[in-house]
Amino acid sequence: MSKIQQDITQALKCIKSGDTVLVGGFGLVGAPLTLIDGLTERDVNELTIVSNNLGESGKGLGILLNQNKIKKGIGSYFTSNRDVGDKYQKGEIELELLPQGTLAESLRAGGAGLGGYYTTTGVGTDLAIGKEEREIDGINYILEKAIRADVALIRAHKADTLGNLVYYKTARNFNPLMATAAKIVIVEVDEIVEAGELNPEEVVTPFIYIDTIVKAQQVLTKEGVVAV
Amino acid sequence: MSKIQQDITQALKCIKSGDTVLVGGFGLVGAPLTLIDGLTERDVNELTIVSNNLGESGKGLGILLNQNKIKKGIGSYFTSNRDVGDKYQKGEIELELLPQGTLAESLRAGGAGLGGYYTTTGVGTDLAIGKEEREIDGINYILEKAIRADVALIRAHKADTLGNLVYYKTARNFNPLMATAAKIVIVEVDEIVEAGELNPEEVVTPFIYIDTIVKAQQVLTKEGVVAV
Amino acid sequence: MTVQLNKAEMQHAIAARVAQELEGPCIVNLGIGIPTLVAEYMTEDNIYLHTENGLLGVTDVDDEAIDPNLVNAGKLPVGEAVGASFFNSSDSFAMIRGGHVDVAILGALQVDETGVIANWAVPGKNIMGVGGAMDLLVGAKKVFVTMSHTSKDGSSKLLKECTYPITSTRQVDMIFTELAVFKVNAGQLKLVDLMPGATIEEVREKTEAAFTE
Amino acid sequence: MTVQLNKAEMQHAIAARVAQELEGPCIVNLGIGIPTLVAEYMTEDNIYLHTENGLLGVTDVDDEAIDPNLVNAGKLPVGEAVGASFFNSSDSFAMIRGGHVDVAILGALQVDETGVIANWAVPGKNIMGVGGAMDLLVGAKKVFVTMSHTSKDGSSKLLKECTYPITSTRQVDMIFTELAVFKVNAGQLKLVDLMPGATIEEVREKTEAAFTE
Repeated sequence: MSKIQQDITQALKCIKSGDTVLVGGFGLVGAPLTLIDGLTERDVNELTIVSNNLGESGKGLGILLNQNKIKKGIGSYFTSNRDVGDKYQKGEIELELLPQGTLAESLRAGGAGLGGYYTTTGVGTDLAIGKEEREIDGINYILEKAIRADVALIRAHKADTLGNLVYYKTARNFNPLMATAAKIVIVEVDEIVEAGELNPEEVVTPFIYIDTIVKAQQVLTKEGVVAV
Repeated sequence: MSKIQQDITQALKCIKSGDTVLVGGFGLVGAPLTLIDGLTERDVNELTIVSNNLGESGKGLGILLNQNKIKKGIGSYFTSNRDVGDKYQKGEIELELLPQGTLAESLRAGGAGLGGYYTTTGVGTDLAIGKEEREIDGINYILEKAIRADVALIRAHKADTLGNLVYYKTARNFNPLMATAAKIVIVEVDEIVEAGELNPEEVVTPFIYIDTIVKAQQVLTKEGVVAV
Repeated sequence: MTVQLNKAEMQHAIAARVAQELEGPCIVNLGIGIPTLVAEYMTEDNIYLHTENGLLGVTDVDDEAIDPNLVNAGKLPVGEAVGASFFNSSDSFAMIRGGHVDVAILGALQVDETGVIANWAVPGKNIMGVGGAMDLLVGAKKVFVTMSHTSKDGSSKLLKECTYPITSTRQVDMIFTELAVFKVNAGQLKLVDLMPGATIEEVREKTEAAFTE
Repeated sequence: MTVQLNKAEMQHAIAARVAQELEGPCIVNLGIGIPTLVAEYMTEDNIYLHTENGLLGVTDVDDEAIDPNLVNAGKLPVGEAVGASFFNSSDSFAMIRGGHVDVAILGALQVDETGVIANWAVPGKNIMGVGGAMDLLVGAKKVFVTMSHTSKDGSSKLLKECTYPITSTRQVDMIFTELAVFKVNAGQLKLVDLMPGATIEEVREKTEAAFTE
């Protein structure tokens, strides 16, 4: 059965209310814009969204936020969307703020079957409150837990028909990590090539991680997001 | 100052008695054969060697073993060299046996500045004796500590003059991990190319990790190890 | 009277039987020994083989195409499939522990009657190698075990309790020997198939572990 | 009388002064704001810039070459150097936390007299973003801080104690303002340079933190 899906709504059908969803990207760079757009059209709510940012005001995940579909956001930099702060003040959204490296590492740990890890990042700060502190070989660490999710929405540059992925420049960011840490992984790509066209040495995400492939219908350009 | 070093002895000068040394490779595949050979000629002892195997009897790290230069071995599969067992029985070497995935993950954790991590591997077995067990979200894990070293000896396929590396097929194995987890990293390669010749998307080990580059003088072929 | 198979024939018979249980699409990791032979009997073309030393998409290789730097976890020469990929050891074991490998097929020294196996150490001998066995046992979605039914001295390898150090507390899913096939359900062995030439009496006689029929 | 610089000129003066402290070969990570300007004043050609969103070898980019998918941590368009490499976010922060980045140049809201900084949150405002600041502080071999010497209301940003939440317990190595340059030695600030036009009296007056001269 082919992993390639033409219909975005169909591709996103697996997402249910209450799900935890990983969303790739650093701001708009490397964000699965087509899939995010599709998600705003689905009638699901109480979502936990794990993403570095929650979009910008009224854009991308920002639309989902304004639709009140997000119960909780887990990320490192919500500042890029002022609506997040407003909703938080009103008690309309829970937020879990993590250092960017911890967000990335927790996703990797989730994908790698680890329970958690001891990191130096955040020790002695307000973000360590409630987290176990521990000295190992004379250095202080805090315990951070792995992140795992129901669904991941990611973006890559090319997929082969099996689902092997390569990325493009700094649009790589969180995407390869999120590909490993969810039960179902949906990728949006610029181009789909035949199996065998990607060099086995250069594949960044092996096909083992990918369930569904869609062609991107929205692309980030110098002029902003445009439909293709 | 160029990282390229013609003289193997000079490249290995940084290794001192008592050092912990990471040695790449899975058996002979991806092992830094030239550097290992050079190490057997250095007058250092009391070494802790971290490597999946300790060579084969009388070959590679097996020579170092027979020279009584190894105080302790950390690895996952010493069975490939029967001399290791003999020395262990006589109390002439300490051994720390780790599951292969734990060995790899501990090296990654070392390179990534983590103190340790909770893994499911080994829970309830003899290899978990003395290790902290902990339940996280209903799953039992054991705590494994990061591995860091003084020096890493690794093998790659190509280096550019800056030290960016790409690998060759299954000769990749532990090498990219060990590149991150030692204070000084020496790489042996088949080919040195100009900076700019490796595609930035395909670099596996960024040059940030590499201190010294040498050309391989011993290569694994179908006919065994041959000098080039 | 049972036709007596030699050791190699027995191993091939087991491997062929295991292959029948593999249904694509799936990702399979093959251990050293009998498991490696399973590849010869797989018929579906959407079964991909993973080897923990860093390759997804393992295939057979012709003698003239052997590359000393392209090997499986048993250090035997292999080839690469269309759509293969190479990765480092931590990424490879992340796949395994993270639950991304569907089936691991492993050899065993002993299996107990709950499906727990011992396959990495023998008491009294130096404990010298574990490799990827413990990782595969905790991580693979399903674990199939292949082994000869009895030891050289004729004693059962399916025991009430393992006398060798266990590899994981995880119970395997199926056990394949030259005599029988067992499924493990809720910590109990169930005989699901007799191998050609084997009788239920012989299986009963050579199996110390309790099992249902 | 001191020549009054406008804000942009002040920022450039600070950036230029920081650049003097960078000696190659080294790997430098530049934060948002004044730190980004440091790149314009680096003279050595073996200083490589790391950006935590996944690129080693950041360069300037001409307007016509701007690629929307090639940006720095401030989401500004950048170029790639000869010998650059791209990697994912966990590999990028592994470099940082693992001690493989030589210098991080960061902005700060406050610095205390031991060299501890606050640069990610303001009490009473929503705590909404931390980004890579905490990772860089624990991981970089050296941390340089750039900031204006005083707040808009004229109060010192070099304080006895930070009133904002700290970013790390780690003490930074150097502090650069439009008035002065401080080194941090064993938890004590030492004035090592006056910026052009600044007087020691002015620095004393505008610095709440204790420092040696």
